[in-house]
Amino acid sequence: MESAVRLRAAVTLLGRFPALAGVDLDIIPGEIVLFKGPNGAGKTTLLRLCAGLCSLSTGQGWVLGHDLNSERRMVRRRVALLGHRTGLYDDLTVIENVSFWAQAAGASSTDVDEAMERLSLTGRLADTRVARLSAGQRRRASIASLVVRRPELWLLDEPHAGLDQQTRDTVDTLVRGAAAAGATVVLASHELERIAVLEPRVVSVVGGVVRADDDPTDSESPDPSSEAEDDRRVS
Amino acid sequence: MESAVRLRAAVTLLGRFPALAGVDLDIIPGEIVLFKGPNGAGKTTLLRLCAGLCSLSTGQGWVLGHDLNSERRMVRRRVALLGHRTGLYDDLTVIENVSFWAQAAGASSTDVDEAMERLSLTGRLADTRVARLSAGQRRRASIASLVVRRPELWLLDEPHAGLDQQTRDTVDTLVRGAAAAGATVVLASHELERIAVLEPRVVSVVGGVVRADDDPTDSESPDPSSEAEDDRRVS
Amino acid sequence: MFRDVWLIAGKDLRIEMRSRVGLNQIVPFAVTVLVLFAFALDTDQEALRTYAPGLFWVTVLLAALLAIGRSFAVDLADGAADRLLLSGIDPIAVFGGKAAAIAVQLVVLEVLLGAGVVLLFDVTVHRYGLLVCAGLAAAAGVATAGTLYGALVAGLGVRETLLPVLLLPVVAPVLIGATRAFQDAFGVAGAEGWAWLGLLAGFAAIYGVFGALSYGALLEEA
Amino acid sequence: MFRDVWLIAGKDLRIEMRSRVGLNQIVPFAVTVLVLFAFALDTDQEALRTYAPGLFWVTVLLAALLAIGRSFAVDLADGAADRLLLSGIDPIAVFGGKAAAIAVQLVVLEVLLGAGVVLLFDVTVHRYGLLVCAGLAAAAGVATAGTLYGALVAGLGVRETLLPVLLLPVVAPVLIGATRAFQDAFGVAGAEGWAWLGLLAGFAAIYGVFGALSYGALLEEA
Amino acid sequence: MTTATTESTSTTEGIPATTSSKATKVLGWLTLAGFAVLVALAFAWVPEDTRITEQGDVVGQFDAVRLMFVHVPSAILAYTGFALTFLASLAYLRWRTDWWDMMAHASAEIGVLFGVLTLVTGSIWGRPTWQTWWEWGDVRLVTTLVMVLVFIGYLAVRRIPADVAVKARRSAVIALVGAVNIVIVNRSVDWWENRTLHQQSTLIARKIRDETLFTLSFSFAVGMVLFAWLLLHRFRTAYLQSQIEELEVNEALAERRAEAGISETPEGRS
Ligand code: HEM
Ligand SMILES: Nc1ncnc2c1ncn2[C@@H]1O[C@H](COP(=O)(O)OP(=O)(O)OP(=O)(O)O)[C@@H](O)[C@H]1O
Ligand SMILES: Nc1ncnc2c1ncn2[C@@H]1O[C@H](COP(=O)(O)OP(=O)(O)OP(=O)(O)O)[C@@H](O)[C@H]1O
Ligand SMILES: [Mg+2]
Ligand SMILES: [Mg+2]
Repeated sequence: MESAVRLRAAVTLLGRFPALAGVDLDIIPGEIVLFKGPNGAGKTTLLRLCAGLCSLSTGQGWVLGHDLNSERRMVRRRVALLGHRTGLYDDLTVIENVSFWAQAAGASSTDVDEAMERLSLTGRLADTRVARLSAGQRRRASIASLVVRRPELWLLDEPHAGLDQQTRDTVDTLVRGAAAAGATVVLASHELERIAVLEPRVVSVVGGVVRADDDPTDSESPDPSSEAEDDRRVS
Repeated sequence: MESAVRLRAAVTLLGRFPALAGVDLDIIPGEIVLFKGPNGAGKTTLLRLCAGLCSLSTGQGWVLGHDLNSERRMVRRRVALLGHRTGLYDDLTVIENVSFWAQAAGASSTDVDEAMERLSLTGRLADTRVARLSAGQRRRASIASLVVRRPELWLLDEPHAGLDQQTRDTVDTLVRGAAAAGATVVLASHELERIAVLEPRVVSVVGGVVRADDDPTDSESPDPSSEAEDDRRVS
Repeated sequence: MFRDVWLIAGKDLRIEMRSRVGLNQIVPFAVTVLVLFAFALDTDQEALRTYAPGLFWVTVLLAALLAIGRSFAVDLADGAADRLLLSGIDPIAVFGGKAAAIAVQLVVLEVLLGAGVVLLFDVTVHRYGLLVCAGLAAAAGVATAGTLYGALVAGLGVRETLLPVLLLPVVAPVLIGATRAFQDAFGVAGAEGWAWLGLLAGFAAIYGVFGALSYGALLEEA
Repeated sequence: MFRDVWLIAGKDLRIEMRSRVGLNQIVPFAVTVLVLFAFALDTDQEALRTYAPGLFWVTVLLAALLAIGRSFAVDLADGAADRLLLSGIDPIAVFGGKAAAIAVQLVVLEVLLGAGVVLLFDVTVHRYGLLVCAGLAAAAGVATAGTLYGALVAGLGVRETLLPVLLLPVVAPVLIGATRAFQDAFGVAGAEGWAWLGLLAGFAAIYGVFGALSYGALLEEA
Repeated sequence: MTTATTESTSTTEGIPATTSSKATKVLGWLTLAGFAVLVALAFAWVPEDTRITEQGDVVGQFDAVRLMFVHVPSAILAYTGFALTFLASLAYLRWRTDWWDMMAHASAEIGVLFGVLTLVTGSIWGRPTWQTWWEWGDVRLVTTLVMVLVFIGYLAVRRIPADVAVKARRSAVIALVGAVNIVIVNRSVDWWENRTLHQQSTLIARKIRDETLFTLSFSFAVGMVLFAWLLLHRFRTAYLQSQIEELEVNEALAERRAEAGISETPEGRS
């Protein structure tokens, strides 16, 4: 069966720094995968690469069958990325934001209602401008505007960050549901205990390369993370 | 003994929304206190109020003995707030940022070195512009530039968010050390399991009011959080 | 495709209406600049009347810079630009939508500022048709070129200051053409207004086509 | 206290040097605006020479808007403004530091732009002393008033567009005074240059004192 | 223009320490010799520009006319630089190779250099002949200035620290738009005949003396050699720089991979 993500010696330079230093990775459709690793290991860059937002400096890659060197535009249409930033417009209300991204993705207004419902963005919150939300509410609105996309590959960068207990559970349900429906879910997170309940396949990212691993709650490489990082120099 | 924080019927309006709807709270010096509660409950606002960055609309409050209605400038000098935003200058390097905030707080250059060391911001990272950091590295730089202040009251809003396992432990050590040295530490967080190891006194914040509570891992108020919030109406 | 143009334009215009930047701030800015000119040039009414078309258009251009800057700033503020890339909307539609929203704002500005010029500088309009056509064509030209250049500098971290540097020399022909056309329309100089209008329309058409075609290549980020 | 002024000014100037916004962008912007004026006014060399002082100062003001906007934008970008409040630095020192950094940038701009005007508009300088004093005093005035108004609009979410609206009317006296002083220095009009210089110095002094005194109250945010 | 080379080439082994080669040395000497001959021709051979009017007054540009041999070739070389930038940018957008990107950058820099030289020599020339350094009503002058400004903007974009590919793509689009100016500048004197003090195309109309024409043609030739010399050096500078960068990236990557191999041992325990 075709891989959902397939990377071969993938190198990504941010500026002149090798954020990814030769990644080999295969993710099969329907999997739940966790990227774990120290700060600056390259998890975010790896997710953005899979979303077609970073380019390959050298190496090869395919996402959902599209070549990352030549068909990034196709890749972008079929994935959903929850990044560190929320992708919302401050001056629009929550419902306006979610509707905008839903329409952009061709989703219907019932999808919008459903997504808002699931992330408890009902009542007063729906008509509040995003600029007036708390950090966690904002994050919730961001997730809602992604959920409407129904993508084949979910790329979630620290999906639980800032969310309250109830919404954490909602996110877990969403992830399980997506995987059950055949979509692939890739997460990056530091909240290992929390993620463990999703029983993901764990991939360790350290210093720009990946290494398969099994126990999700296992702490990171014993040598201080900063050492691993220092090996890559700005060239 | 004088309270580190003492609020009486404190109300804070953000725009016309009562983010705090009558808070009564006492925190004694040397305590470690955790604010927990659903998104939008008012935790961040409460921390900012204690830092002298929000004003009291009605009610009274004292922080470190200074009146929040008339002596906020005094309060601000004596507290340190780690907010959702990092307070760093993108175009300066990590060391330049930390040094700037250290000098602004009157700290010495050995303090700077020590803080950088503690948060493993050594080597290449120290001379990297903040704009080029990963999310967690950036957060670490932000913490380093706070640590140099040696304040009497620490206000930490989701201090573990985005940090890797090693830095999480560092933060815990910092918090314990500060408390042991007589400073007061107030945290807001959703990572209850993680915070539990600090054995804080738990204060539940729901719908803009606080309620004392004991078990830090206990999940939030049984009634859905959104209901509790709905009590606050835009005035 | 048209649906998407409309979606983007609607979003941008709604944000502008919501934040009221246009009406509450860009227009007063434009009026202030006009008044400053009047001060700085320190001339009699007659001279001001002669210079009115030029000053009007320099002012419109400066205000346009603000509008264009804002249009891209809202996308970049919290990562919405990345999401637009991921949304699958055709880049041509994004270009069209943003340019349309900017053009609408410029036309509103021109109407208000035009009224201001007529009142303050005491000019009389001789050819309404020319005035209206030149105003629309110039707005379209500035909006299309502005959208192209706005995207060019977006996300480079220095947007606010780089945009003017790049855009102003490029829209110089619009400034000249529109000034001449207005001089004719106001009857202050016998320039061949309709010929200049041709220049304006050509400019808008060229930048419209070129922008639409190259926008995809531009957005294919990183 | 002086240490803190220096700390803040040093930080702002270092950021500007780092991002190279000033030299690479604000200066070309200023030159471009001059060129546009020359286009728009469409006059002979003689008229331009007469208007050179006014155009110079309108251009400096527009470039100053950019510099002031940036100075506050870097503080607001990621919450550094809050930290400044919490740092315990005297607001007077913050005001002084930011104003000093902006003034330095303006002086550099004036020198470069002045050279441009002398070359492009073919003016000759008659009174160097007056020119230099007026340039410095005007820079100080714009920087102090600009810092005050920059702080006023900072964090209101629409900084880019609100600042011009508020600041331009306020600095109109500087524009007039500096223009007159330069007219005298260039010998294009027999204005009483030194009297106008007094106005400029007075303006700078008043805004300096007023700004320093009210800055604390301004910053004592919500 | 070459400062970057001197600092970086000396430090990295395996990369030539200079951007010169036999060909460029020949070009360099040719330029120098050509320039010497040009100076001789311009001052010794070409007569002063003097004409006697019907009233018997002596008019003309006198010695100032000799500025032509710098001014006109500069303008042509500026055109050449920008045209080359245009072509290289098109090629970059088509094939996306660094080679074309470097070529675009190199020629744009040289174009700006000569563009500024055109402006400066023109101004100096204008002083004695038109009694002014600059004339705003003159379309040729103003369009030239706009053209140079557009490409200064282009260079400003190139200097922003940003992703290489993003920058290359964006500056290529700017160059495509900017190159239109060449046509505008060149045609300006015809389109706006009555709005210019500046010469129309005198060369084509053959309104000048033979000595002058020959010297002018010779100055073009010298200019072209100089242009080629500059371009080769500038391009090689860029190329060497990219090579150094590549070496450094490879080094960083190699170290990184080696380290990843080592760090597997302790991790293997768990
Ligand atoms: C700053 C002022 C000036 C600028 C920017 C300028 C610019 C140019 C440019 C761009 C060209 C190339 C035109 C083309 O072939 O497309 C040119 C050619 C030329 N310029 Fe100037 N020029 C200036 C002043 C002068 C002055 C003062 C003179 C002499 C009185 C002069 C005489 C010429 C001549 C003779 C040519 C060759 C024209 C031809 O045969 O096409 N220029 N100039
Ligand atoms: N600028 C604002 N204007 C109006 N209301 C606001 C503003 N900022 C926040 N609020 C509202 O105030 C309430 C409290 O916000 P606060 O940021 O304190 O919540 P929080 O407990 O920190 O939440 P989270 O866990 O999501 O960080 C929220 O309901 C929010 O909608
Ligand atoms: N714009 C940039 N320019 C240069 N280097 C960068 C840039 N952005 C990130 N980096 C570097 O690339 C490396 C990988 O960053 P990335 O954001 O992918 O890390 P991460 O694993 O997501 O870390 P975190 O857990 O902190 O989010 C980091 O070492 C960082 O310093
Ligand atoms: Mg990350
Ligand atoms: Mg919060």
